[in-house]
Amino acid sequence: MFKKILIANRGEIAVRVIRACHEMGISAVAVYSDVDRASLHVRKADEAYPIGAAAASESYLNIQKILDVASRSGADAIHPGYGFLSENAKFARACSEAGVKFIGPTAATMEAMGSKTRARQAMERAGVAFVPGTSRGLESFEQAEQVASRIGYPVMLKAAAGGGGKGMRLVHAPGELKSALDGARSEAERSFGDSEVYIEKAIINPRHIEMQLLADEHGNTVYLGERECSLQRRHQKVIEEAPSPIVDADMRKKMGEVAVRVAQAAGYTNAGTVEFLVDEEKSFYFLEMNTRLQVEHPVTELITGLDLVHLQIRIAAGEVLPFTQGEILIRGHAIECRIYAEDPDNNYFPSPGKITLLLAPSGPGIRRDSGMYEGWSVPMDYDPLLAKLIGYGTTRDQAIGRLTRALNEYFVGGIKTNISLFRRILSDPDFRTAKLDTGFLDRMLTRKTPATPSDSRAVEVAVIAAGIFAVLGSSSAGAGERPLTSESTVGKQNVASNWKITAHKEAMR
Amino acid sequence: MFKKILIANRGEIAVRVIRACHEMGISAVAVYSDVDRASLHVRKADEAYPIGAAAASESYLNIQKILDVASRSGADAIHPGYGFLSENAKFARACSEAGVKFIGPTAATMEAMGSKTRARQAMERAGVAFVPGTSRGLESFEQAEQVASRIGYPVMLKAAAGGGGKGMRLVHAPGELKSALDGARSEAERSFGDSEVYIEKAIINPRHIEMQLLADEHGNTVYLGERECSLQRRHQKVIEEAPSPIVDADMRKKMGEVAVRVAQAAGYTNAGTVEFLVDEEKSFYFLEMNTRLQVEHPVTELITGLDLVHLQIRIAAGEVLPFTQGEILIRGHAIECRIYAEDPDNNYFPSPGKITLLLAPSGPGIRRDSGMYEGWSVPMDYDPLLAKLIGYGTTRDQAIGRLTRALNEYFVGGIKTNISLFRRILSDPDFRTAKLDTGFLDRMLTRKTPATPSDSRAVEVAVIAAGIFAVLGSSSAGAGERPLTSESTVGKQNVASNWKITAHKEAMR
Amino acid sequence: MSRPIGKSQPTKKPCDNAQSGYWQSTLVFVTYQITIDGKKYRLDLTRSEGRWWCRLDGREVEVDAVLARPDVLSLRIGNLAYEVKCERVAGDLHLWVGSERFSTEVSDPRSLRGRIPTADDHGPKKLTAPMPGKIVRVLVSQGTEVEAGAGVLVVEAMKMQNEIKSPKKGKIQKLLVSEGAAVNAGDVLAIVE
Amino acid sequence: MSRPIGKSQPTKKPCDNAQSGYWQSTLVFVTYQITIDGKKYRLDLTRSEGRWWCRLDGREVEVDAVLARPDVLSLRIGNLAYEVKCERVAGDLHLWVGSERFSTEVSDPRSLRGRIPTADDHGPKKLTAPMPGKIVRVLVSQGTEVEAGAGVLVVEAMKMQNEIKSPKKGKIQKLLVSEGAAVNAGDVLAIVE
Repeated sequence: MFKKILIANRGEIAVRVIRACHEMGISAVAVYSDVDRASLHVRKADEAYPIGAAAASESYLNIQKILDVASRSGADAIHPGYGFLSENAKFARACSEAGVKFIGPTAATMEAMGSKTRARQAMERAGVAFVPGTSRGLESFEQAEQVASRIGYPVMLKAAAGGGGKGMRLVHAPGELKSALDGARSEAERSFGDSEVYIEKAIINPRHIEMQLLADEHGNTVYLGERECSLQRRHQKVIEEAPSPIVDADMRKKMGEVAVRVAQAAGYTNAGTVEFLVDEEKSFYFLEMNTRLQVEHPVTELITGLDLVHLQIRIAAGEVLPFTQGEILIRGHAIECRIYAEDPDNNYFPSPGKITLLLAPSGPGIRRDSGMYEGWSVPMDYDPLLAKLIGYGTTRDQAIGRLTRALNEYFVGGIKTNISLFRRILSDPDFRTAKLDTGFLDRMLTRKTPATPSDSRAVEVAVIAAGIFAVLGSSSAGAGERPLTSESTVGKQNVASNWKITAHKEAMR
Repeated sequence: MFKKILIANRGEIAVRVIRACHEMGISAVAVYSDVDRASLHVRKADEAYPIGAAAASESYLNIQKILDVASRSGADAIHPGYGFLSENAKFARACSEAGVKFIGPTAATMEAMGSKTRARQAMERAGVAFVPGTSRGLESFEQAEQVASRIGYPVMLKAAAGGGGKGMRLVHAPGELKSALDGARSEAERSFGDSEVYIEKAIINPRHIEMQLLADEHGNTVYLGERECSLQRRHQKVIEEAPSPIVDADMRKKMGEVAVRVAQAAGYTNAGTVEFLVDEEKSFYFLEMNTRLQVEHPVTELITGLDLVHLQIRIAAGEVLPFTQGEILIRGHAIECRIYAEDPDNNYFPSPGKITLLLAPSGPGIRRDSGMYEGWSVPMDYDPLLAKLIGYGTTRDQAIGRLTRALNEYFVGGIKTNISLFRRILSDPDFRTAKLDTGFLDRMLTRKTPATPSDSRAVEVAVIAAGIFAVLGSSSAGAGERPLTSESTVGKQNVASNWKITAHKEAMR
Repeated sequence: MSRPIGKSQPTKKPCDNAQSGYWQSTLVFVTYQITIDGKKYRLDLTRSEGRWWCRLDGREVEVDAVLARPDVLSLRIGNLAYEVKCERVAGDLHLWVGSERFSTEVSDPRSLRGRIPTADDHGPKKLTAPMPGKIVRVLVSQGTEVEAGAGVLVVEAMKMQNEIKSPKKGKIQKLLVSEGAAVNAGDVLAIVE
Repeated sequence: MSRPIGKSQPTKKPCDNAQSGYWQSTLVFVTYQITIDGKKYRLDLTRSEGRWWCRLDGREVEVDAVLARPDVLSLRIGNLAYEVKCERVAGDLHLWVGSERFSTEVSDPRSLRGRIPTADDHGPKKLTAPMPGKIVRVLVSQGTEVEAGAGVLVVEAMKMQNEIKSPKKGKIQKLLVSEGAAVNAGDVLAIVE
C-alpha cells in the first residue's frame, strides 16, 4: 500500500480524498494556490505545499509544479480528484514517467475515451449501442445532410472534444443544418482547439443515466449500479440520485453488462462511469465514458455501502477487487445536492465571499462532504462547489424527507448559496413522482416561483426578529458584520434620556 | 398518521425524534425545563412549552405537566425517547387514559418486563434459556445457599428492580454469600424501594449482546440483528457495534428467533430490545428486555438501512410493518461512540459548562446525532450525553478507520469530553481484533495510559502554537475567553518602545 | 453566545451569570419601522431584565427570545417556536424563518424624526404608554406649557421607570390619567397641542 | 475569522483586504517561556506584515500560521501541516496538535524581569539580534556608559527598524558589529557590563 498520496486538487473533493487517506493510515499531501492557504484541505493535510498563483493554469493545472511537490514530499501516488487534471492523459503519462502512481486509468485509455468520436468507434467495434449517427467527424456538409436524412430529424451536432454543452447544436429541420454545422464547428474550434463535429439522432428530453464501474489491474470489472443524473441546468448536473427510479433489476443488469463491455473494450482500470441516454421506451444508448471519480459518487457509495475512493486507492496499489459482481448489494435510495456559492435571485451567478455563519445539518441518513468552514472566505477563482449534501433512506420518499429536513437545517451566512433551489426541486410534484428528464430543471426555472402566499405568521416573526436583531446590534452579528441599522445604537442611547433605573437591588445585580 | 407529536425528552434524543417528525411531515412539540430554554431541541421544535424547574422530578419526570402540554398543544402522540419516562408504565397508562398515543409498548407489557424476576418467569414459560438461577426473589439465606450450590459458584445476586449495577453482588465462595445477600438487599431497598433479590450463575467476563426487535400491533414481529455492547464502564455502555464480531448468520438467526419468542410471549409491540449474556462457548442466555428505543439504535439503523424512529411512529399509528423478516438486509459494520461531557483526566467526572468552540466531523460513513452547539452551556442537571458519533464501513476495519478519522476531527472547546477515550479504545489491539467482553474497559482503564513518548515534533508545534495564540491574544479566543497570559498584552506594548516603524508606504497599507 | 434574553429564563443560571447580569442591567426601549415585501410594520420593543415587551402595529405580542449564536435567534411567540437566521450580504438584510426568506429593511422612525421635522410636529400629539405599567408620577397639570422633550408623566413597569416626554413644544391639552393608574401598552396618556 | 497571518499569504487577497491590512500594520515582538510536561522552552516570536519569525530555544524555525477560527490555528512548519486547537477550561490551557494533547503554560519572562530584578541583572549581559536583519545604526561606542533601556543599536528587518536597548545600567564592554553588517537571529551584537 502507498505510504503517502498527493492530492492534486482543492476544496471539498481534496478534503474527501484526504479523509480516505487518513482512514487507511496513509499520509496526505496537499497543494494550494496563493488564495487557498486558509482552505480546509490545507488544514486537514499532513503536508502542504504552495504551488503558485490563483489562476489554475499557474497552480492546480500546472503539471510540473505538482510533480515537483510529489518528488519533494516523496509521495508515491497522486489522486487527481475531479476537474483540473483528472482527465488529462498528459498528466497521467507524466506521473508514470516520474515514477509516481496516477490513481486512475492509464494515459492510453484516457486518450481513447477522451475523444467522443474515438470512444464511439471503440463502442462500434465492441458492439455497444449508441445513439444513431456518425462515429467519425463530419467531412462535409453533404455528408451531414445524408446522415441526418437517414437517421431522421431532429439531430444533434456535437464537438468530438466536447463538454459542458460547448459545440452542440440541436437541428430540427434540414434548412437549419448548414448554419448549425458552421456554428458548432467554429465554437468547437474556439473552445477546444479542435473543430471536429459529429452527428447524432437527437433524443428530446431523454433521461441521463450513468453506470458506475470499478476495474482492477487484474482483469476484474464490476458495475455498482446506476445514477439518475437527468436534472441539469445548462448541461451541468445539479441533483443526482441512485438508483434511478425507472431502472429495475433487469434493466440494471443489462446496462451494467454493457458498461462492463465498454470498459473492457477500452482496457479500463480504476473507477469510471459510462453515461447513457435513455429514451421514453427505456432504450439506452452509450453517450460517453468519464475516466475519473465523479462529483455524484456518494449516492453510489450509500446504496452499495462501499467507499469508492478507498477502492480507487486499493486498485491503484495493485490489489484485486475484494468482491465479485454477485456480492454487491444495492439497498435503499440516495440523493445528492451540490451546494454552490451562487445567487438564486441573480440568475445563479457565483457568490464568493466570507462565510460569517455556518449551520450544518447532520443526523440520521445525512452525509455532508464539505470544503467550507465558518470564517473562511470563498475565493472567486474556482468552481463554486462548496459542499455536497447527500440524503439516504430506505425508500426514495424517506430520502427526500430526510434531505428536505437537512436542507432546512443548512444555513450559510455571508454569501449566497443555491440551498433554496433544492428545497424547491424536492417539493416539486413531478420530482416527487420521479417524472425526470434533462429538460426538467429548465422548465421548472422558467416557471415563476410558485406564488407562495407568504405565511402571514412567518412575516410577523420576521418583523419581530428583525427588531430584536437590531436592538442586539453588533453583539448579535457574526464577526466583521455591520449592525442592522445605523440607528440601532440611537435606540440604546435613548435609554439614558428616556428611562430612569429604579434602584432596586435585584435589578442592578 | 399523527399530525403532532410531543417529545417528552431533551438533548440529542429529543433532536433526533424532532428530525424524524419533520422528515415525516409531522409537527414536533418540545418541552423544556428552566435551564433548557436555549437547548437545541427547543430551537428545532415547532412548538415549545416550559414545564418547570431544572430538577427532572419538576419537569421531565412530571407526568401531569407533560400531559397538560399534550392537551394544550393538541398533540396526538408522545414519544418518550430513552431515559426519563420511557420505561414508566404509569406514564404509558396515563397517556392512554388521556387519549394520547404513547409511542412504545403497552403499560401492561412494560410492567411485565420491568421486573427482572417477572420477566424471567415469563421466559421460563416461553421456554427461553436464561442464566441458571432463580426466577423468583430469594426467600431466605438457606434457599440462596441451596440454589448457589446447585448451579455452582461464582454466582451473581441481582435486584429484581435493578439497573445500573445497583443491588448487584458477585459471590465467589459460600463464605461470602451471607454478607453479599444482606448488602444486595439493602442496596436494592435503598435504590429502588424494593429489596427483592434473585440469584444467577455468574458468567465471568461474558459478552453482552442484544437483539433489536420491531413488533407492529397486528401480530408481526421481526428482529433487525444484534448489537455488541460488551464495552462498559461501571455497567454503563460506552461504545457499541453491529453486527457483533462473534455472531454469524446462523447464530443471528437463533438469537433473533429466541428474541421474537420473548417478545411474543410478552405481547410486545413497537421497538424493543432483548439483552443476552454470551459465554465463551457462544451459549447465550436471556438477561432482560428493554421496552424502549435505545441509545445505540443508530448502529442497527446503519447496517439495516432502516429508521427505527420512523418505524416506531408508523407502528404506533397502527400501520403494518412494511417488510418481512426475509426482506431485511444486513450489510456492513457500524460502531457508535457516546460523547459525554466528562473529564477523562479526573475519573470521568461530569464536566458541564459553556461550549466555546465546536468542530464537528462529517464526511463519508459518519453520522452525528448531537444535542449541542457552539455557544451553548451544557447544564449540570442531566445525563452528560452530548452526542453520538457513529461510523459505518463496508468492513469493521473500515468503520474503525472512519471513526478514528472523525474523532480526530471532533473538537469541543470550553468543556471536557471523553473523545480521547474513544481514540484509545479504537487503537487498542484487543479491540482491533474484537477480543471484547464486559471486563475489557475496566482492564484497559486500570492500565496506565500507554506511555506514548510524546512526538518531539508535536511538542515543538505545541510550543510554537502556544506562542502564536498568546500573541494573537483575545482576538484568537472564542467569545468570553481570557487571553493566554496576562502578560501577552505586555508583549504588544513592548512594540511601541522596542520598535520604530519605518515609514515605507507599503508597510502602512 | 447563548445569552438568556428570554422571558422564562431563570434569573440564576449557573454557567451564564456574567452574561445574564449584563442583560439584566441593560434597558432598551425602541421603535422601529420594518419593511417586508413593501409592507411597513411598526414595532415597539422594550427589553429589561432579560425580558422583552413587544407591540406589532399596536398589538401586543408575547415574545421569548434567545440569541443562540450570533445571527441565530430562537424565538417563542406564544408557544410556537421559530429558529430565525439573519443573512447579511453586501448591505442586504434577509431573515429566514424556518425555510422562508424575507427581504427586510429596518429603520428607526424616531431618529429620522429627530433630524427632519415633519408635518407630524404640527397639530395635537398623543402621548401613549410604550408598555403595560403603572403611572407613578404626573409632572404637569392640564394647561401647562411644555418644551419639546420635557417630562410629562412617569410610567413604571418591570422595575423600571419610564419618563414620557413631550414630543413638541406646546400646551398640555388633556391629561387622561392620574397617579396610581394602571395602563396598557398603547393607551393614550395625554395630548399636547 | 480566517486571517491571513501566514508567510506565503499574498499581500492582496480579494476578500480579506481589510483584515490583512490590519495584520500588516501590526508589529509584534515577544519572548515567551513555554512549559510543556515540565520542560521549559524559550520562544522568540516576531510578526510583521503578516509574517512570522520564530526562534525556539535559539533555533530558527520556519513558520506559516493562519488563524482559521478563534482557537484554531492552521500551521505549516516547513512543509508539514498541523491543525492546532486551543482548549481553555477553567484557567487550564491545553493545546491539541492533531489528536495529541499538551498541557501548556505560557509566561513572558521579560515582563517578570521588569518587575522583579533577578540575579541576571548583575554581571555582563549580551545583546542579541531578535531576528535576521541588517545593522542600520550604532548609537553608542565601546566604553560608553548607558542607562537601562537606552538604545544601543538599530536592526532593520522586513521593513521594520528594531532599536535594541540595554537591559541594564552599565558600560558597553564590547561592540561586535558595525553599521551595514548583516546579522542572523541570535547573533551577539554587544555586551554590557
